[in-house]
Amino acid sequence: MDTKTFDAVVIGAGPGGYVAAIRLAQLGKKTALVEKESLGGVCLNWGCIPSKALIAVANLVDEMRGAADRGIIADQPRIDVEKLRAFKNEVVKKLVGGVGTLEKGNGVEVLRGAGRFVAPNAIEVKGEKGEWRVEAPAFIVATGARTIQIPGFEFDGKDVWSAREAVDLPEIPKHLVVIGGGIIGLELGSTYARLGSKVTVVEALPQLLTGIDPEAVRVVQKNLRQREVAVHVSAKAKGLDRGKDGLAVRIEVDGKEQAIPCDKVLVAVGMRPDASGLGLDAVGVKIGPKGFVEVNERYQTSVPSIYCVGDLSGPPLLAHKASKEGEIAAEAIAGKKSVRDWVAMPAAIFTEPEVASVGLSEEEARKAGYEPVVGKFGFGALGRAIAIDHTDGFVKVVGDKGSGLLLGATIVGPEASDLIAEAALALEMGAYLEDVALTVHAHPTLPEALMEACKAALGEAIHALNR
Amino acid sequence: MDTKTFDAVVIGAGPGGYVAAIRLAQLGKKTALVEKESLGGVCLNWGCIPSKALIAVANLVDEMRGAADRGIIADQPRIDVEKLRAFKNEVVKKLVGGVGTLEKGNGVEVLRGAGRFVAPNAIEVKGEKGEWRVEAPAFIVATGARTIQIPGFEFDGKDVWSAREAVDLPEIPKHLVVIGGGIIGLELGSTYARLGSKVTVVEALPQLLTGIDPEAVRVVQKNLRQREVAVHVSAKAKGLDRGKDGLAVRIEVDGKEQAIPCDKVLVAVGMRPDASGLGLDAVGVKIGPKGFVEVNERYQTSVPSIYCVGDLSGPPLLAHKASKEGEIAAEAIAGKKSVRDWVAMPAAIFTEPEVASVGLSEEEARKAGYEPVVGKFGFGALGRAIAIDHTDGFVKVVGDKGSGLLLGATIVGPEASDLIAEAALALEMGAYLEDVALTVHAHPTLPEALMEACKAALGEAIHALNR
Amino acid sequence: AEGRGGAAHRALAAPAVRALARQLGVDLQSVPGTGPGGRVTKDDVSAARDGVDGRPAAAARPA
Ligand SMILES: Cc1cc2nc3c(=O)[nH]c(=O)nc-3n(C[C@H](O)[C@H](O)[C@H](O)COP(=O)(O)OP(=O)(O)OC[C@H]3O[C@@H](n4cnc5c(N)ncnc54)[C@H](O)[C@@H]3O)c2cc1C
Ligand SMILES: Cc1cc2nc3c(=O)[nH]c(=O)nc-3n(C[C@H](O)[C@H](O)[C@H](O)COP(=O)(O)OP(=O)(O)OC[C@H]3O[C@@H](n4cnc5c(N)ncnc54)[C@H](O)[C@@H]3O)c2cc1C
Repeated sequence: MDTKTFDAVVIGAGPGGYVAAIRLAQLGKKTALVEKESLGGVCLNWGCIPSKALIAVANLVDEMRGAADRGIIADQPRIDVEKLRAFKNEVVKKLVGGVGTLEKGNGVEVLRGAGRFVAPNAIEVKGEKGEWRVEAPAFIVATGARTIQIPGFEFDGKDVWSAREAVDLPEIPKHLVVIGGGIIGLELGSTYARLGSKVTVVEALPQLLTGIDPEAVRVVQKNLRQREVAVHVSAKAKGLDRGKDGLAVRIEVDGKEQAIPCDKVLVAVGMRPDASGLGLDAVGVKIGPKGFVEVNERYQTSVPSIYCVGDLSGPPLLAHKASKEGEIAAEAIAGKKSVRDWVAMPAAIFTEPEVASVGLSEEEARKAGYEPVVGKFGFGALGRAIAIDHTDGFVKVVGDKGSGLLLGATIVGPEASDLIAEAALALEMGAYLEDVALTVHAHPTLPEALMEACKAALGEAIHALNR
Repeated sequence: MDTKTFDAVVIGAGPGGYVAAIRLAQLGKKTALVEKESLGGVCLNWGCIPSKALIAVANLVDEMRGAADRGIIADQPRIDVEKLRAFKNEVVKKLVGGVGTLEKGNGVEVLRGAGRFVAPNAIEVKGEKGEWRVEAPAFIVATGARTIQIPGFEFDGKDVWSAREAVDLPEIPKHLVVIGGGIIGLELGSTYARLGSKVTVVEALPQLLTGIDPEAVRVVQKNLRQREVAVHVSAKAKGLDRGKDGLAVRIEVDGKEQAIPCDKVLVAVGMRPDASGLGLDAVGVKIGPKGFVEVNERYQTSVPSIYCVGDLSGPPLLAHKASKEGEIAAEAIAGKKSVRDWVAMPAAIFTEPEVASVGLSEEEARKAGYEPVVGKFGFGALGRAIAIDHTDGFVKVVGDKGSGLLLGATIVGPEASDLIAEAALALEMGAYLEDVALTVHAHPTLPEALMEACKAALGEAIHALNR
Repeated sequence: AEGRGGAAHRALAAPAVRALARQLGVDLQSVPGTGPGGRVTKDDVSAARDGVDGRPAAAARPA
């Protein structure tokens, strides 16, 4: 087995690892990036990116269906599944290729194969094209998470899909049951609904999108209802019956069982960290009770030469969190004083309408010792939203009554995923409600709603009556 | 003639005036709002809002035409002009009604009629429903601007349209000649082109969208070329021939004349301030050489009881500038210490793709004594842009090399009008390039491009190679 | 949740200022903020560093 030596080695080429490798190389480190499947990880290959390509098409189909109200004459659209899949694959190919180009351009050596620690300063990489012992004074582990299975609904790629199959769009089922009303379940469920499936969502908890402002969730739920997606909350998925007429998902709600006939099941109940097969235990890396690797503020594990970032280092399981951590770990290895010090970690959910949030909710603010003041502004009163015919939703901001400090924002509505960026910057800058309220916002644009919500929190909304 | 007395009176109910009136009432002033036509002014009735309603439909039509590439099977869309106009009217009605409700809810008395100063503390209002003498210790004039006519192309509402007629969508001409390649000309010209007209743009200056970063303009120009809009720059519109087969616009380029046959002409060469019939001269209000009323930093004119805001108080002629000024003048009248102190006045252009800018350009920065450093990031390398299939354009930021201070941004590409808000906030907060670069941006979203452009300016782009 | 560390309100400082403070080994909590609303500026951090060891810090100053 050949031995290769680097200044730093990154294992896993998802948004945590591939970014870390680029940053290490930028900072002058001779870097290797080890990947056993495809560059880009979950995010580029079957997560963030392809799901959003499908969602954008579902959005367009939706707009086309409603186009007649705005004076556009056209047939009801239909889906060419092969072509849509080809488009999605093209998007993935472009971005995965881009990552390869970036690694190469920055001088990162990509090693294809599965990495496994044999010592704190050495891994073995086994790939189809070779096997190497790879030594370095510093490693970053970024091997991500895997989808959770539930008993009775084992993924078979045929009847029972994981997000991975669902994102690949094998077909548009007549009736799809989605187990799990979290982010991935609702993003994909509502996509299939718009592409033409009848969709039923089964959620164990009493609310969809747990953790998100219930008022925002209601806006999404109203939309699901309008497109006749059936939603069962506080519902337990008990088992799957395979009859000769098709499938039936047995669920239990309020102690009563019922069967939902369907032709496909998507299980999207979450992801869990994936440290298996890495040999981390053997070299002494501490793993927490939930399976996440324990790290300090520089993303260093209990073994000083080994860092860990991304889904494997703990929640939230988000691509931009992984990338940010990858940058910090890379900079720490390169001797910079970078640490985890962010104030704002935004989250975006690509349902219809989109939901995004950052910072503290009203309740979190209260718990943190603030006296929260809330300002809200509905898109129904916003010129731009009315002009583009997307008026469902609102911007809600939370501030501290005494100081006027901005503490957080929740946005549900058109382009919420983009609009949250301004709120995140405001939090990082230590902005007051007044700072956003006094900043001129171009007219007519959607971010005016954030400005108005801040004004509302101050009792000075212009385009809404202040009570 | 009845006399009415108020604490403050606003003349003109566009975005400058109607906002000023609301703010005055909020601050406890007994306020009247005088309007001779329709609440909302140019902006709501035939400017910002209805144009954006049409543009959103044109965008959708465009998306529908390209939908087949993404696996959507549908007919080529056609336009039902009556229905589209009805939708646009509905949008306007909703917002104009909203302004009425807001004025009423805040206790503002709306007086219908044309106002004219008879003394520094009194106007006469003549309307269909009555005539009043209206007295107050403070007035805000917000009567806006009117479209400029050019000789030989007098507006007749039939052959020669102003923006007002064009926005009303009387029909979709076979061939529309647009005189003026500025914001309004290109927004409306490209809208008609997407709705089905053959469009020719005639611009007197050597560049379209004068004042905008030429590199951004090239992106818009490429799009116009793709949809076969003919563009003549450095071209003088000499006259209009009315033959029995239709119209022909005579233009002169490089000393050579040519005739462009067409069936409608849209003249969009700009707006000029409109102080006529207000009696401002008579009471001693100073008006500058270009027709704009002279104001101080509180928007007070040379007559202390008379304030002036919006298009009439000077460029840029933008709705949000008018509203901001309305707020400042109202607060000044109410005894607050508000003054014009903004750092960032964003501008958004709703072409395809959109263009938006804020702060200093590279050249302006150099003139202002900075040593500018530029960072650029193309949407072609951004996951979200690729997923939604809108990859034309870029974000360009300008910073100060020595201090790293952010000085300005230009964005051309998807949702540019919304994305500029984060840059505007950054400027108001006195952000450094590093502040935006270090702020976590949700993935996959469009504002990541702003973050990457700031990283690029620092030589630390992740998703582009740093030269 | 992410946040400003609750009622033990942390110093208000933008990301670039925090990075500079780390670079110079200055504890932000001990720096009085002179920016709008009590925000800590780069100058504040540099001044705090000068106070510590008397050496002028190589900090960028806004124009
Ligand atoms: C359907 C779906 C949609 C999503 N949408 C979003 C979204 O819109 N926004 C968002 O922020 N997040 C989204 N996520 C979550 C996001 O994909 C993850 O948070 C992100 O991919 C985590 O990045 P990572 O770098 O930690 O690891 P991953 O992306 O999981 O990458 C890990 C990589 O490590 C490789 N690997 C594993 N073990 C080894 C080994 N031993 N040797 C070598 N290589 C190894 C794997 O092959 C993989 O390529 C979505 C997830 C899913 C499933
Ligand atoms: C087609 C078009 C598109 C545009 N798009 C945008 C855009 O997207 N974004 C943007 O920021 N700007 C846009 N603008 C510019 C924007 O409309 C103006 O900047 C804005 O309306 C100016 O507001 P204002 O309050 O100064 O006056 P106006 O909106 O012009 O309102 C003036 C009001 O005063 C009334 N008035 C006049 N004289 C009297 C009198 N003597 N007594 C009583 N009432 C009187 C008028 O009837 C009118 O209602 C656009 C303009 C046009 C034409």
